[in-house]
Amino acid sequence: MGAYILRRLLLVIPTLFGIMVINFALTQFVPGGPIEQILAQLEGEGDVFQSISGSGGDAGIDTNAGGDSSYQGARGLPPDFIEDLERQFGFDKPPVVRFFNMMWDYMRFDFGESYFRSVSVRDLVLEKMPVSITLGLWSTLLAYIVSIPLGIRKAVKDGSRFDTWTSAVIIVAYAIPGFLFAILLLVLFAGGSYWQIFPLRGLTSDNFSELSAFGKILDYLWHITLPVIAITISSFATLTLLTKNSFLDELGKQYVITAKAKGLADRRVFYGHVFRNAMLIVIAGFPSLFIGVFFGGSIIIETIFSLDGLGRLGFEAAVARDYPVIFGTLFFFGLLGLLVNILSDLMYVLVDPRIDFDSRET
Amino acid sequence: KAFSEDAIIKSHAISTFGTPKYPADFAHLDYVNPEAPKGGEISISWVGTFDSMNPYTTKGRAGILSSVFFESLLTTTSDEIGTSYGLLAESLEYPESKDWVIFNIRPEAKFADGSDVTAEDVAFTYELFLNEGLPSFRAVLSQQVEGAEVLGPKRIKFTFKPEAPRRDVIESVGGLPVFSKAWFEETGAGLDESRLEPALGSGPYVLDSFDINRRIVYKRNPDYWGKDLPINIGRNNFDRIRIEYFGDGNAAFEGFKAGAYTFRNENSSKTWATQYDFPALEAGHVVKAELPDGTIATGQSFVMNLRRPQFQDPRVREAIGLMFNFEWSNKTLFYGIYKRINSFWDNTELAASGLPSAEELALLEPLADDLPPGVLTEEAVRAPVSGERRLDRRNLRKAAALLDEAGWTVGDDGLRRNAEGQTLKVEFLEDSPTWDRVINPYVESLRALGVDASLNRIDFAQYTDRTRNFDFDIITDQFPMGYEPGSGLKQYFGSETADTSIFNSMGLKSKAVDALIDHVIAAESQAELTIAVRALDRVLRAERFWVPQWFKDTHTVAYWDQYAYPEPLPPYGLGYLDFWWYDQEKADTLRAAGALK
Amino acid sequence: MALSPLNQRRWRNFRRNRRAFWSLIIFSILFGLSCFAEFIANDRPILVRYQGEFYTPIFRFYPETTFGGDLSIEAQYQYEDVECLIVSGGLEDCFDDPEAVMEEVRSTGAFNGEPVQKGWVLWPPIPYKYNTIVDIPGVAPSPPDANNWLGTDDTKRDVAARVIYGFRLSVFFALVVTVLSSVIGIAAGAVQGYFGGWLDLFFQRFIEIWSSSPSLYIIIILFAILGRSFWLLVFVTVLFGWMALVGVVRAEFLRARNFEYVRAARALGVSNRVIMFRHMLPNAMVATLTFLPFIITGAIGGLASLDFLGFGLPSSAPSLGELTLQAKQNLQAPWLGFTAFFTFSIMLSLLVFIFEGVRDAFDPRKTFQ
Amino acid sequence: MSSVLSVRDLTVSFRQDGRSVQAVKGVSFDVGKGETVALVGESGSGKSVTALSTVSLLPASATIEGSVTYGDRQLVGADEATLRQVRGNDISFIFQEPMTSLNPLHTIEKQLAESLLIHQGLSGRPARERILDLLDKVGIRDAESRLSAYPHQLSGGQRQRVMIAMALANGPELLIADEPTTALDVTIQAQILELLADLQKQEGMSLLFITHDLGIVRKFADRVCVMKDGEIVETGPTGEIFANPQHPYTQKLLAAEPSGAPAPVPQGAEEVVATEAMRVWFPIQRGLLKRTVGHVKAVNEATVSVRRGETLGIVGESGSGKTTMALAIMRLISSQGRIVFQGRGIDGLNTRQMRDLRKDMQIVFQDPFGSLSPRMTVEQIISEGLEIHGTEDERSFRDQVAQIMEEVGLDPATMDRYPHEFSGGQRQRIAIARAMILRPKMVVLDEPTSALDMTVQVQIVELLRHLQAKYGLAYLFISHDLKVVKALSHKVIVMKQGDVVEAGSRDEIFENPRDPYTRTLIAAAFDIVEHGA
Ligand SMILES: Nc1ncnc2c1ncn2[C@@H]1O[C@H](COP(=O)(O)OP(=O)(O)OP(=O)(O)O)[C@@H](O)[C@H]1O
Ligand SMILES: Nc1ncnc2c1ncn2[C@@H]1O[C@H](COP(=O)(O)OP(=O)(O)OP(=O)(O)O)[C@@H](O)[C@H]1O
Ligand SMILES: [Mg+2]
Ligand SMILES: [Mg+2]
Repeated sequence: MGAYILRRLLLVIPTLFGIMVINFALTQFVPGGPIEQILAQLEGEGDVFQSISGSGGDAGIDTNAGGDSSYQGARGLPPDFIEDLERQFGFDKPPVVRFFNMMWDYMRFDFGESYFRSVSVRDLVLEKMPVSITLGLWSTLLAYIVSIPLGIRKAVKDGSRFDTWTSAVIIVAYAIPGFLFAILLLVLFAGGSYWQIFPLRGLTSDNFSELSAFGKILDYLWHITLPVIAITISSFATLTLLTKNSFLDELGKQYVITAKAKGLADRRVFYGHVFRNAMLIVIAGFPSLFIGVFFGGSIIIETIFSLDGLGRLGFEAAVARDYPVIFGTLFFFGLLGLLVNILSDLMYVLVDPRIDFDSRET
Repeated sequence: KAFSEDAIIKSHAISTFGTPKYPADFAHLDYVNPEAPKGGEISISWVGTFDSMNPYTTKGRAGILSSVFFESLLTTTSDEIGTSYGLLAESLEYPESKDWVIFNIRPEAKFADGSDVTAEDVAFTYELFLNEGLPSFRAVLSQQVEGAEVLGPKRIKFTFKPEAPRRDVIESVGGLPVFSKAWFEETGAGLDESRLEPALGSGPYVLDSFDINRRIVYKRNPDYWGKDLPINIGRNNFDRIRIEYFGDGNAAFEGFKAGAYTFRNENSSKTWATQYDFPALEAGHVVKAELPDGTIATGQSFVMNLRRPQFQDPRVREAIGLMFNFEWSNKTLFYGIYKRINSFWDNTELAASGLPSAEELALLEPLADDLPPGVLTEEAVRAPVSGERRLDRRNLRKAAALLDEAGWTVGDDGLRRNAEGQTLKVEFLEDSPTWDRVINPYVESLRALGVDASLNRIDFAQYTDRTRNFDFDIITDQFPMGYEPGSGLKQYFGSETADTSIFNSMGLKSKAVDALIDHVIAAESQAELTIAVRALDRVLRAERFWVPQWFKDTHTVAYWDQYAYPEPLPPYGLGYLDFWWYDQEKADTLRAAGALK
Repeated sequence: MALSPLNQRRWRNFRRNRRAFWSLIIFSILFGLSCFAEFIANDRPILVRYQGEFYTPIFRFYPETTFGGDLSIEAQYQYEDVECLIVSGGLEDCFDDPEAVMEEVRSTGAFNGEPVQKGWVLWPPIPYKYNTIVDIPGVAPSPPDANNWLGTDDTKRDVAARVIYGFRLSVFFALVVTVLSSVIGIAAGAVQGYFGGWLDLFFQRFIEIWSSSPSLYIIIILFAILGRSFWLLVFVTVLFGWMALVGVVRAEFLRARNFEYVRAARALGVSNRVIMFRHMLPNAMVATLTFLPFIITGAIGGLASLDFLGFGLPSSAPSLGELTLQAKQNLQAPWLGFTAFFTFSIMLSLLVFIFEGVRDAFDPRKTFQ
Repeated sequence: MSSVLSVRDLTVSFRQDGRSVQAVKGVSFDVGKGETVALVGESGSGKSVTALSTVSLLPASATIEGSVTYGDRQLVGADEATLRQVRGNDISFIFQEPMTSLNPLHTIEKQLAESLLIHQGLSGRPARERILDLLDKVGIRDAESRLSAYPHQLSGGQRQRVMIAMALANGPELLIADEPTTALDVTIQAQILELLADLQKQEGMSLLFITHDLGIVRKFADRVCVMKDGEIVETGPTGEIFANPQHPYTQKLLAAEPSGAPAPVPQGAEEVVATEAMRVWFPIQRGLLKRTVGHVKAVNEATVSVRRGETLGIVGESGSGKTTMALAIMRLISSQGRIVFQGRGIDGLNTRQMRDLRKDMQIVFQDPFGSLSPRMTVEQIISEGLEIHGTEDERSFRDQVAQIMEEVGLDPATMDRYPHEFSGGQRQRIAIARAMILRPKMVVLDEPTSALDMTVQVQIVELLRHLQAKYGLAYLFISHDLKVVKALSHKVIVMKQGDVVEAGSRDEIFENPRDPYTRTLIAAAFDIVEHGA
C-alpha cells in the first residue's frame, strides 16, 4: 500500500503536466483570445455575465459601463495597438516557449497575474474562496445529512407509501430548475413584494465586524440560508436514491440476519453493519463531491445571490480567455483534485479492507 | 502661419460653431434650480461587480462613477451642443486658426486634499495619458497634439499638430481629466493598472466607502472649491451617491422594490411594462415616470456585409430590409416602447427627410454618377412600415418581386437559388442571447420569403474575432453619430478604411459618400454642416446596407418619491445625479409611512 | 426472440412493480407520440383539398400560386387569405376580405352567385410548429388561451408545440448520449476496477487529464471547424460525459472482484470479459441504475446549458433548456416556468420509476405481495 | 420439564416469482429447559427454515403461520422490540453457513464486542478479556493476534468458531445451532461439543441442534425430531429413535453411511497434478498504509501428487491450510513452488493461458453460497462451464443441467431459482454439479459433503466413485469427515499449521498412523462413533 501511495503521489506530477499541456494546446486553437476580449471591452461589450445575470435589458439598449464613457468612446484603433497588446501578453513568443516559461513559474508557485486585472491569480482565488467554501461545505453537508437517513428509511420501507411520496418530493425538488427556484426564493423571501425575511445578497451584513461572535454566526447563517437551500435542493435526489438502492442490495444478505440475530436495534443494524457495506460509493464519493461543488461551484446561484465565488471566476475566465486565471486555477485545482482522488481511493480501502489496487494476475 | 496679437480670442467658453449660449457673466445654467436644497442621498444599482477605482484602463472592472473625482479644464452642459465652458479653466485663449490654446486655470481651483490645481498637474496628466492611456486614446492624442507647455503656475499652453483637423481639438484637450501630479508621484501609481485607491481629483465628490461586490458610496466634498461657480449652481445636490451592486438583474430589481436603492433607470421594456406593480409603487411610494430624451439615436441596426457576393445586389438588400417587421416586433416584443430609426442622425435636426432641398441637391448633383438610384428624385429612404400581420403581405410581395428580379428564384424546396444553384444564404451572427427573440422571427420571415436565413450565436471572443475579420453576413452594429460629425465619419463610411476599420463593418466603398464626408468635414457653419450631413444621410440610407432598428426617445425611470427635478428637463441629459435634488419633506413622509428605512 | 427463463423472471418482476411498469408504458407512449410531432403540431396542414385535388403540405412544398395566389413563395397557410384561397378554389377576392368570402363559400358553396369548387384544410391539433411565430396580436410571452394551450414564449412561439418537439429532441439526444456514454463509462470503470494494477493506474490518470480538459473550448473549436450539428453535439457530449460512471463502477468492481463467486467463475475458466459483465456487473449495478435516470435528465440539462451559452443547438431549435431560461428571464410569465418544471419532473419521475423497476427486476431477493 | 421453546403448527411458505412454495408444513415440537433437541433430516427438508422462523429471521418473502412461544411470549407476529429482546440475549443463533454470516467489513473483535456491549454493556478491557476467553474456549489458537483479522482472512472452521463464540457470548437461554461443527476437524469438534455440554450443565442452557452427524446426535441429544419434506415424520427420545426407528425415512437415514473403498487406481496411471514444495504465506498488514509486519504461513513446503483415477484425501486441523493449498493448486491465489498439471508446469502461466486448462481442473468451494453468483439462476450457474468450454453432448444445456441436478439429488424443476432460494445442502450440491458437469480430469473438493445428510452423502460418494471409475478422475478431497475420506481416498495427507505432517496410503494412515496428531485425530473421529454405539 505504501508503495502504491508513493506511486500515486509520483504520478501526480506527470498527470498535472499532462493536464496543463492539453489545456495549453487547446487554447492555441480556440478562436478568439484575450486580445479580442480587450477589443470587445473597448467597444463597450464583453460583459460575460450579461447572459446569465439578465442585466442586458432589451436587445441592444446600450447601458453605459463603468468608467468614463467619453474616454473609452475615443475609439479608433492604431495599427500597432494589437501588436502592442500581443507583446504585453507575451504572444510574440512561440507557444512552446510560453508554455515552458509558465511551467517554470508554476514550479515556483508563481501563478502570474490576470490579464484583465492587476491582481495575482493566487489572490484572486483566495478572494473567492470564502463563498465557495461556504456553499460547498454547507450544501454537501446538508445533502448528506438529509439524504442518508432518508435513503435508509426508504430502503427499509421499500414499496410503502412513505417510499412513494418521499420519492415524489425529492424528484420534484430535483426537477425544479435550480436558478428558477433561487429566484423564487429571492422574490418571495428577500424581495420587496412579499416577505422580506432574508437578505438579498452577500455572505455577511455590512456591520458584520461590529457583531458579537454569536451575532456573527447568526448573521452568517441568515445570509447563507437561501443560497444554500437553492443549491442543495436538487442534490437530495441522487444521494437519497443511491443510499436507498445500495441498502436494498445489502439488506437481504446473511450478515444482516446475523446482526439481527444478535438482537441489535434496527438503527444499529443499519448504521453499524449495513451502512459501511452499502456506502462504499456514497462515502468514498464524498471528497470528490465536495471538491466538485466547491470549485465547480454554481455560477448561477452565485450570480443570483450576488456571491462572488470560484464558480463565477472560472466561468468568467474561460469565456474572457483570461489564460493566467484559467491555467492558475486549473493547476491549483488540478493538483487538489488529484490529491483528493488519492484520498478517495484510500477511503475505499478504509471502508472495505478487502479492496486493493493490485493487478489480479496470479 | 503667423498669428497677430489681435487675432487671439480670449473667452470663458468655446463653441464649435457660433457663440456660446451663456455669456461670461451668467448666474447659473437655465435648466437647474438655483435654489435646489443640498443634502440627502441618491442610490442606484449596477449588475455585476467592480474591482478597481481606476476607470482609465481596461484592466479590472472600474466602479461605477469612478471618474466622478476628476474635473477637466472644460465642461459641457445638457442644453447645448458643441459648446464647452471653463470649469477648472477660468478662461482660454486661442488664435482663430486654433493652432494652439492657452488655458488659464482658476486661482481657487483645489484638489480634494486642499492643494492647488496647477498647470504642472495639467501637463502631467497630459503626459500620463500620452504614455499610459488606452492605446486607442493615446493614438488620437498624439495625432492631434504637438505638446503641452507650462507657461505659469496656472497657465498652460497646448500646441496642435498642423495636420490635425481643427474643429474640436481644443475641446478634446480641455476635456481631459486633471490628476494631481503630486499624488501620482507620491504613490507611484500607474494609469494602466487596476487599483482600488482612487487617484486624487478636484471634483465635487470624494469616495466615502466601498465594499467590493456590494456597494460604493461617494460623498459630497463640503470644501469643494467650485461649489459657488455659476456653472455649478444648483448642481451636485446630493450629499451622498450610493451604488449598490447586484449579481443578477432580478435580484437588483427586487432590491429596488425593497428600497435597497432608490433610483432606477429601467433598461428593459419588459420589466418596465410588466413588473412595475409592486406594493411600494401601488402605495405611491415609488414614482414611475417617462421623461423625454432628446439625445441622438444610436443608429443601431442590422448591418449587411457588402463584401459578401449575395449582398452586392441592392435589390437583395432592399428585400431583406423589407422583411424586418419593426411594428410587429415593437408591439409584440417590446411593449411598444421604441421608435423606429430612419436616419443615421435620427432624433436630431441633421436627419434628412422628404425630397432633397436645393442646397442638398447642389452637393449631390455633381456626384450623380456614383449615387444609388433615386437619391436625387425620391424622398429620403424610410424604413418600411408593416401592417398588423408579421408577414406583411405588401412587403412580402414587394420583396419577392425584388428577389425574383434579382435572379433568385424559388425552387422545389421553397428556397431561392441563383443561376449557379446556390441558395441565398444569410447568417445572422450574434453573441448575446437577448437577440434571439428579435432575430428568430426575422429569420422565420426571411425563410418564408425563401431566403436561407439562420441565426448563429457564438461567444463574444469568437464574435469579435469574426467581426474583426469581417467574416459574417449580418451583424447588429451601431452607428453612434455625433451632433457635429467630422473626420470620424471616415472611419465609419469612408472607402479608405473600408477594409480595415471595424467601424465600417458593412465595408461601404462609395465615391459619393467619400465626397460628401469631405463636405461635412469642411463645413464652416452649422447651416453648412446640416446640409452636408443631410445629403450624406440621404445617400447612406439609399445604400440600404442596414436594416435600421429602434431607439427610445424617453427615459424610463422609477424612483422612491423623495426626489425632485427642475422642469422642464434639458434636452440632452437626465441629470439625476447632477441637478436633481433631495426633497426632505417627501423623504420624511416616506420614512414616516415606514416605506423606507 | 424468446427470453431466457431468467429474463422472463426479471420481466415478470418488473411488471409486478406496477409503478415502474406504468411509467414505462407512459414514457413509451409519450416518446412514441412525440416521434410523430409533425402530425401533432405543425404550421402546415396535414391535408388540403383544393379544386378537387389533394395536397400534402407537411411533406411537400407548394408555392402560393398552386392555390391561385400570386406569390412564388410557399403558401403561408396560417393566414386567412391563403385559407380562403383554398376554400374558395382560388378566388381573387380573398385578398380583400377573406373572412367574408370564406363565410359565404362555406355556407352557400358559391360566391357572388357563382358556384366555386369548395376546398378544405385539415390541420394538426396544434397548428404551430416549434419555430412558428404565432401571429395573433398580443405581447410575447402571452398566457395560455384557446389558441396556445400553454401560452407562448418570449419570441411568441407556441409553448405546447415547442414542448412536444423539445421532448422528442431532448429525449432522443439524452438517450443516445446516455447509452453511448454509459456503455463506455461502465466498460472503462469495469476494466479498471477488475484488472487493477498498472492498467488502473494509467487509465485513471488518463481520465484525470481528460476530465480537466476544457470541454467548452473543444466544443468551440469543433464547431468552428466542423459547423454546428446535432451529431457533433452528441459526439462532444459523449466525449466528456462517459466519465460520469467510471468512478462508481470502478469502485464497485474493486470491491466485487474479491468476492468468492468471482473466484469461482475464474476457476471455471470464465473469460475476464464474461466475469466482468455477467457475473460482476449485475451485482455492481446499484450506482449505475440509480444514476441513469439522472444522467439522462442531466444530458438534457447539459444540452440546455450549452444552448444557453450559445454552444448548443441553434436558438430556434426546440429545447427544454431554453424554455427554463426563458422562464427565468420572464418572471412575469409563470406558465413558462411551470411548463418547464412539469415537463422535467414528469420525465424524471417516469425515468426514476422505470429504473427502480429495473433494479427490482435484477434483485434476486425482491418479492412482491 | 417446562418447555423453553414451543412450536405449534408452524407453516412457512416462500413467495418466489409469483408462486408460493411451502417449505415447512405444520411442524410442532418443544424444547425443554436444559434439554437438547436434535433436528435431523433430509437436506432441504426445512430444518433451517424452521429454526430461523422461530425468531423471525426469514427474508421478507417468507410467510410464517402457526405459533412459536418462548416462555410465555408469542414470537410469531411479535413486534421488533420483543424480538430484539429475545434475540441474541435469550435465544442465540449459530448459522449454518459461517462463511457468509459474518460482517465482511468488521474485525472479529468488533463483531464479538458488539454482542457483549448491547446485552451486557461490556466494553473496553473487560470486553476484550471476555472475547479472548471466548476465542480461546472455541479453540482459536493465538487469539490475541486474530482479533484484528477480518472474516475473509480466516479459514472456514475459524469463522465457524467465531460464530459460536458470538452465540455463546451472552450465555443464552436457548441456543439454536444450525450445523455448528461442519467445518471443524474432529478434535476441535469434540472440544466445542464439550463446551456446549458444560454450558448446558452449568447454566441450564437449552439446545436446538440441527445436524447431519448422527454420531453427535446419538451422543448429545435428549430428543430427536426427524424431518422430511417440511414435516416432522418422527420424534422421540434419542435412544428410542436410534434403537427402533419407525418411519421408513428414519430407518433409511440410520442405515446410510458412506462405506466401502474406492476402486483401485489402474496400474501406471499417469500423474495428473503434482506440487513441489508449494508455499503460501499471507502477509499480515497493519495500519492504513498496510505495512507488512509478518506472515501467516498458511502452507509450507507442501509436496503432493495425484494420479489419474486416484483420490488424495486431505485432512487436518481447522485452519491448517487445506483450503489455501487447494486454491493454490488451482492457481486461484498466488503461491511459490512448482505446480505441474498433466505434465505441464502451470505455476508461471497467466490467466489467459490458465483458462484453457480450467475445463480439466475444477473445484468445489468450501463456501458454496459465496461461490454462487447471487444474480444468476442455478441453470445459468451450472451450464456456464458448458457454454465456455463446449461439450460433445448433443443435448441442450437445459437437459444436461437437469440430468446432473438429478444425479446430485436436486429437483430439476428448481433450476430457474436463484441460489439464495435453496437450503445449505442444496447449494453445496449445486456447486458439485457445476464442477462435475464439465467432466474434468481433476477436481478439488473442499468439504463437499459437510452440509449433506447421510442419505445424500452416500449418494454423492457413490456418484464420485462412479465418475472416477468411468472417466478416471483425479480427486483432491478435503474433509473433516474421516469416514467419507476413508470411503473415497487412495492416499491421505494430514496437515497441521501449514505443514504436511504425514502422508501415506489410505491404509497406512487409517490403520497405522505415525504422527501423534494423526493419531489423536483418528482416535477422536472413531472414538465418537464407538462411544455412542
Ligand atoms: N428464500 C427461499 N425462497 C424459496 N425457497 C426457499 C428459501 N429458503 C429455503 N427455501 C427452500 O425451503 C426448503 C427448506 O430449506 P432449509 O434451508 O430449511 O433446508 P434444510 O433442512 O436446512 O436443509 P440443509 O440440510 O440442506 O441445510 C428447501 O427446499 C429450500 O429450497
Ligand atoms: N486472506 C488471508 N489473509 C490472511 N490469512 C489468511 C487468509 N486466508 C487464510 N488465512 C489463514 O491461513 C490459514 C489457513 O487457512 P485455510 O483456509 O487454508 O484453512 P483450512 O485448512 O481450510 O481450515 P478449515 O478446515 O477451517 O477450512 C488460517 O490460519 C487462516 O487464518
Ligand atoms: Mg439448513
Ligand atoms: Mg478450509
